[in-house]
Amino acid sequence: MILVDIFTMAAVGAGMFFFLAGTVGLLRFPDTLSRLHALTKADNLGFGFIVLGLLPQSPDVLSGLKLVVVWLLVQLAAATAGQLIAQFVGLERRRDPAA
Amino acid sequence: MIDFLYGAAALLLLLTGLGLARMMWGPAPADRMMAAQLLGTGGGAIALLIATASGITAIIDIALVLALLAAFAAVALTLGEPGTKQPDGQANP
Amino acid sequence: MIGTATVYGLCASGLVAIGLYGLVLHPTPLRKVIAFNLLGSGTFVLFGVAARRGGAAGFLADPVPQAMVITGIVVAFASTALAVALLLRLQETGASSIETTPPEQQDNGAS
Amino acid sequence: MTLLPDLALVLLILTAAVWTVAVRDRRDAVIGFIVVGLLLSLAWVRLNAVDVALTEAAIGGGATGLLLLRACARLVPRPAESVLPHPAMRILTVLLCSAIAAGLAAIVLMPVEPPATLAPEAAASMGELGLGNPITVVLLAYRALDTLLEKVVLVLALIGVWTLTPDQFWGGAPASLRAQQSSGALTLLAQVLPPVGVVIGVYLIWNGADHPGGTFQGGTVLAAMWLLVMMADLREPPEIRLHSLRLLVILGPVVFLVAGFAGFWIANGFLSYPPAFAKPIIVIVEAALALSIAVILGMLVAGPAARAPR
Amino acid sequence: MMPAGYATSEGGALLVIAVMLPIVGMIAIFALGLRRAERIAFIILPGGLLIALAIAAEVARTGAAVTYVLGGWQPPLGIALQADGLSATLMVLTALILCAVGLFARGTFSTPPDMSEARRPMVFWTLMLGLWSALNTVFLGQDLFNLFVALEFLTFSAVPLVCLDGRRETVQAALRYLLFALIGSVFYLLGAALLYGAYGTLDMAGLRLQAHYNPATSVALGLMIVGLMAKAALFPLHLWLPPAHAGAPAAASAVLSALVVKAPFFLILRLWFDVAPQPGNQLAAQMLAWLGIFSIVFCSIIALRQVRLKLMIAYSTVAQIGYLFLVFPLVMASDAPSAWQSIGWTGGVLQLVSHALAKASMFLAAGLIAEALGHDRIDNLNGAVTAVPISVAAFGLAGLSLMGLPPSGGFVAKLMLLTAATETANWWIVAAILVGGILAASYVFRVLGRAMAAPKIGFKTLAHIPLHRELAVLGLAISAVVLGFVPLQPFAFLGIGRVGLP
Repeated sequence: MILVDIFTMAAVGAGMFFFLAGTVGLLRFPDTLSRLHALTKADNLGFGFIVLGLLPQSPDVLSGLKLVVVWLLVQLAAATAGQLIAQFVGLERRRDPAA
Repeated sequence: MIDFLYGAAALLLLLTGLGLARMMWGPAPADRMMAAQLLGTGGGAIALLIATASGITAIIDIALVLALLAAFAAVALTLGEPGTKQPDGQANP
Repeated sequence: MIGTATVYGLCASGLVAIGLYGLVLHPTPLRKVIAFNLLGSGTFVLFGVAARRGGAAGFLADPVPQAMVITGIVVAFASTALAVALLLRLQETGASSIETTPPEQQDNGAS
Repeated sequence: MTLLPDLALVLLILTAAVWTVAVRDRRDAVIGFIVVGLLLSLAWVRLNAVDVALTEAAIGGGATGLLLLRACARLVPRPAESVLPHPAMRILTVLLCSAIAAGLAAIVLMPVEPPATLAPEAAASMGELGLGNPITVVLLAYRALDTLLEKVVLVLALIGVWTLTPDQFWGGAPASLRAQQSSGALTLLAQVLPPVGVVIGVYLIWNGADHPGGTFQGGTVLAAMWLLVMMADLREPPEIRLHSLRLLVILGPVVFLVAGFAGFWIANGFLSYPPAFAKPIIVIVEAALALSIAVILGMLVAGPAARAPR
Repeated sequence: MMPAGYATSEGGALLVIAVMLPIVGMIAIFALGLRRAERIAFIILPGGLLIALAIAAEVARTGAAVTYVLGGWQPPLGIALQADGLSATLMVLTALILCAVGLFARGTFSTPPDMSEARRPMVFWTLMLGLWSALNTVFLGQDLFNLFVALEFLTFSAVPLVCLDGRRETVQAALRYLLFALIGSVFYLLGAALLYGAYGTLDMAGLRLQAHYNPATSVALGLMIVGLMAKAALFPLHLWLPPAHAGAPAAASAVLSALVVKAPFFLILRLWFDVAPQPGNQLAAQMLAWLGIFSIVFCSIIALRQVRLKLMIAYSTVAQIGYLFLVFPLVMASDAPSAWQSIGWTGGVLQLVSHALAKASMFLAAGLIAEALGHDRIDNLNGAVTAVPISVAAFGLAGLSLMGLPPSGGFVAKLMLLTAATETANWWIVAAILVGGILAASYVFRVLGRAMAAPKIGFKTLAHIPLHRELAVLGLAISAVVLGFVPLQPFAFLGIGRVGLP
């Protein structure tokens, strides 16, 4: 039981670390695309670790299953959103090269 | 354990909250949208942490919906923009 | 003793003030619609505060105001959709509208 | 101590709200509004209102954001925004808003003891219906009239939006929701996500009888999936004259009305359910309502017809 | 929690039908409308009128309010509908005006033969029926949140009617109307949230038993009344009304001006007399009356200066709404045994009813004049009397009510208000009623003078107006006149089912 809790703490802690990294990247990186890159990566890993940490704590199979689905959906969303935002940045640049 | 999870949720809220600074600074709409994106995933994670901590499994459903719609705003951002070809084929001034 | 509900009650008051400010002062309709939604959210949170305080009989929060909020959110969305359709149409009708009757000469300013 | 996270969340919400109102660009304001919506759904979790949090997550993050961003994209000229009104007017408004906020805050700070609530009454009658989610019971039994009228309001909103169709286009299809350039990522998303989304939507509707969730949350998720497919250009918005579309729009209200009137014969009056069949009737009504909500929300976002019928 | 004690009474099901019948018609038109919109509407219209009359008869027969408890769930958890004398009167009024307007609109919103469905008929008839159901719900609702939904229902039916013809000004007017209505709704809802937080009920009867003066109650009622004032277009929140009511097609303008703005006023009445702790706040009553006085004087003057007939009538609506708000101090100061037996109350209700009839008739008459002449510029109305004599006559008869000249309902109403104001020494109100009458006479006679003048050379009528349309207009005007023959005293019927009466 204690072992499980330690695992959860470690994984959630790792997740928090990646979220921290993502936020720092979002705030500190100099241009939009690198910020985007940092954010997507860190976000994904952070979310993944948190889900991983919470899985052993889930009270029933359905909840665990939902956790996994949430994680998959976040993966998909992050990948798509990352691409769309990157595309959008390119589009804005083309329209207004000064920006 | 429960305190740890609540604490993690609070910390995560703070982190994503810091991301709001990017929403305000911008400068590009994409930057602002990223902050919203971070909040979508961060919010989902917070919901999961609270769900586990409180034992109210229904809160997972909120994370489910947030994750499902996480890409929505980003998709909507790329909807027909002024200055480009509009869906109906008429160029806007 | 300030409880969780009270904190969100103050949040509701703030949202109402911010939304009302935007609704009154923004000149463009879209911004008014956004501000209206903030104002509405503040109102709903106020119901939420009543719900949270009224948690009893095995419910963590009083279900009646929660149901009212859900109804309110639906109505607010419908209002937003109608307002957005109107403001887009207003743009389309610009100067080139085909008028079936003589133009009204009275036009009391822009909305 | 335990209030700190709540205070932080409230601070974030108010900051984002102030920024939303203050920012110059209208699209930035919409992004700010979406952020407020996401934060609010967390606030609803803290208020122990999971059903509302689900609604806010689906509407704030999904439908309203999409509606407003689409409006931004279609509003062609970007006039100089935030033309500030006369300073006197601004001061007056600030005073008015502060007064109202102060009044509300003062009332919030003086809660009544014991708290006013209908929870015991709601709990007392729940057993008769066999449903586990009190909010669904309030929405579909105790206050079914409100819910029925609200669905009629949705139909009216759709008629209102359609009213804005230019006469020559009446019966045609709304403008396409297509993104400005096709993208593999979007197409992939629109192919992968909807099946999952439909399952989640149906789950929310079905689950709503006993657990948080329900018609509106599920319907909104379904609508979001439909809109995603339209945005990825895999489907066009349907023509508004279509019989099937019209029937789907009214399906929910009609089933609700039929169930309501049936109460005259099978129970004790309008919108009352016989205890033995209450749950199946409510689930059927919810399913029909959710389908109609999905179609109405989708069409509300799509807007009035912009093409002549084919 | 004090039990409010509603019990479904005999004939209570009529209330449900009064609310649901128009919805059924609306849905039917929406789904299978195509070519049948008008036919469906003409089944629902007489049906609804019969139901309203049956409810009124039931109220009169039993001498008590007719009640229906929905689903058997007792308020405040559930929702009850209740028709007392006042609601029954207003329901009959609504049904009469809608039937007249339906008759007026018959043929004008029909689908052209070469189309399977046209926009205007579909939208017009569905919204009209929606409006009817919404009004009935407002008149019958006993729960403040149910009434919020009813108000939104009303807004969503009314706003699209304003921009039915799609011109830029009308879209703009509709948008502004919507924004005002939404602000009003949010204020109302804020008040409801506070009341729920304070008392745990939104049922009016329950609130009446519990409500006492405290900050929450005062702020809540203040917010709700301000919100409703915006919807009722009381000065200075009236700016949305004139362009909206003038821009709508005549048939819609008639309903908007005659009925839709009365719904929020009705709710203010109910909040004031049925929810607020008694006796009401003297200062608030005076403030409402003062806003009413400003409405009467300012908007009558603006009406006088209008160039277009419909805008003039719309400003006149704002002025006439002002009279309604005079009721509050008059009733409070009266020494009648209960509010419902005071002459101020009766005068206010009569003003509401007679203005509804007169204004509906006026807008419809203006619509016919505009159709016949092709415009509605007041200075060019010469010859209207030869083109549409019945409409001009109806306009004149309806004008009597606005001016407060005998014989007309408006005359009796204003005389009652005047009497009440004199009795209670509210001299500013006396002055406002007199000045308002003179101003109304000026703007009505200005139009009549033009319309009666000899046509210019080369004058020709643009459209032939079928007789049934003119008769519908005249019928409304005559009803407004007939109201002038009621006795000058409080009616027992209006007091049926009100609190504080046996």
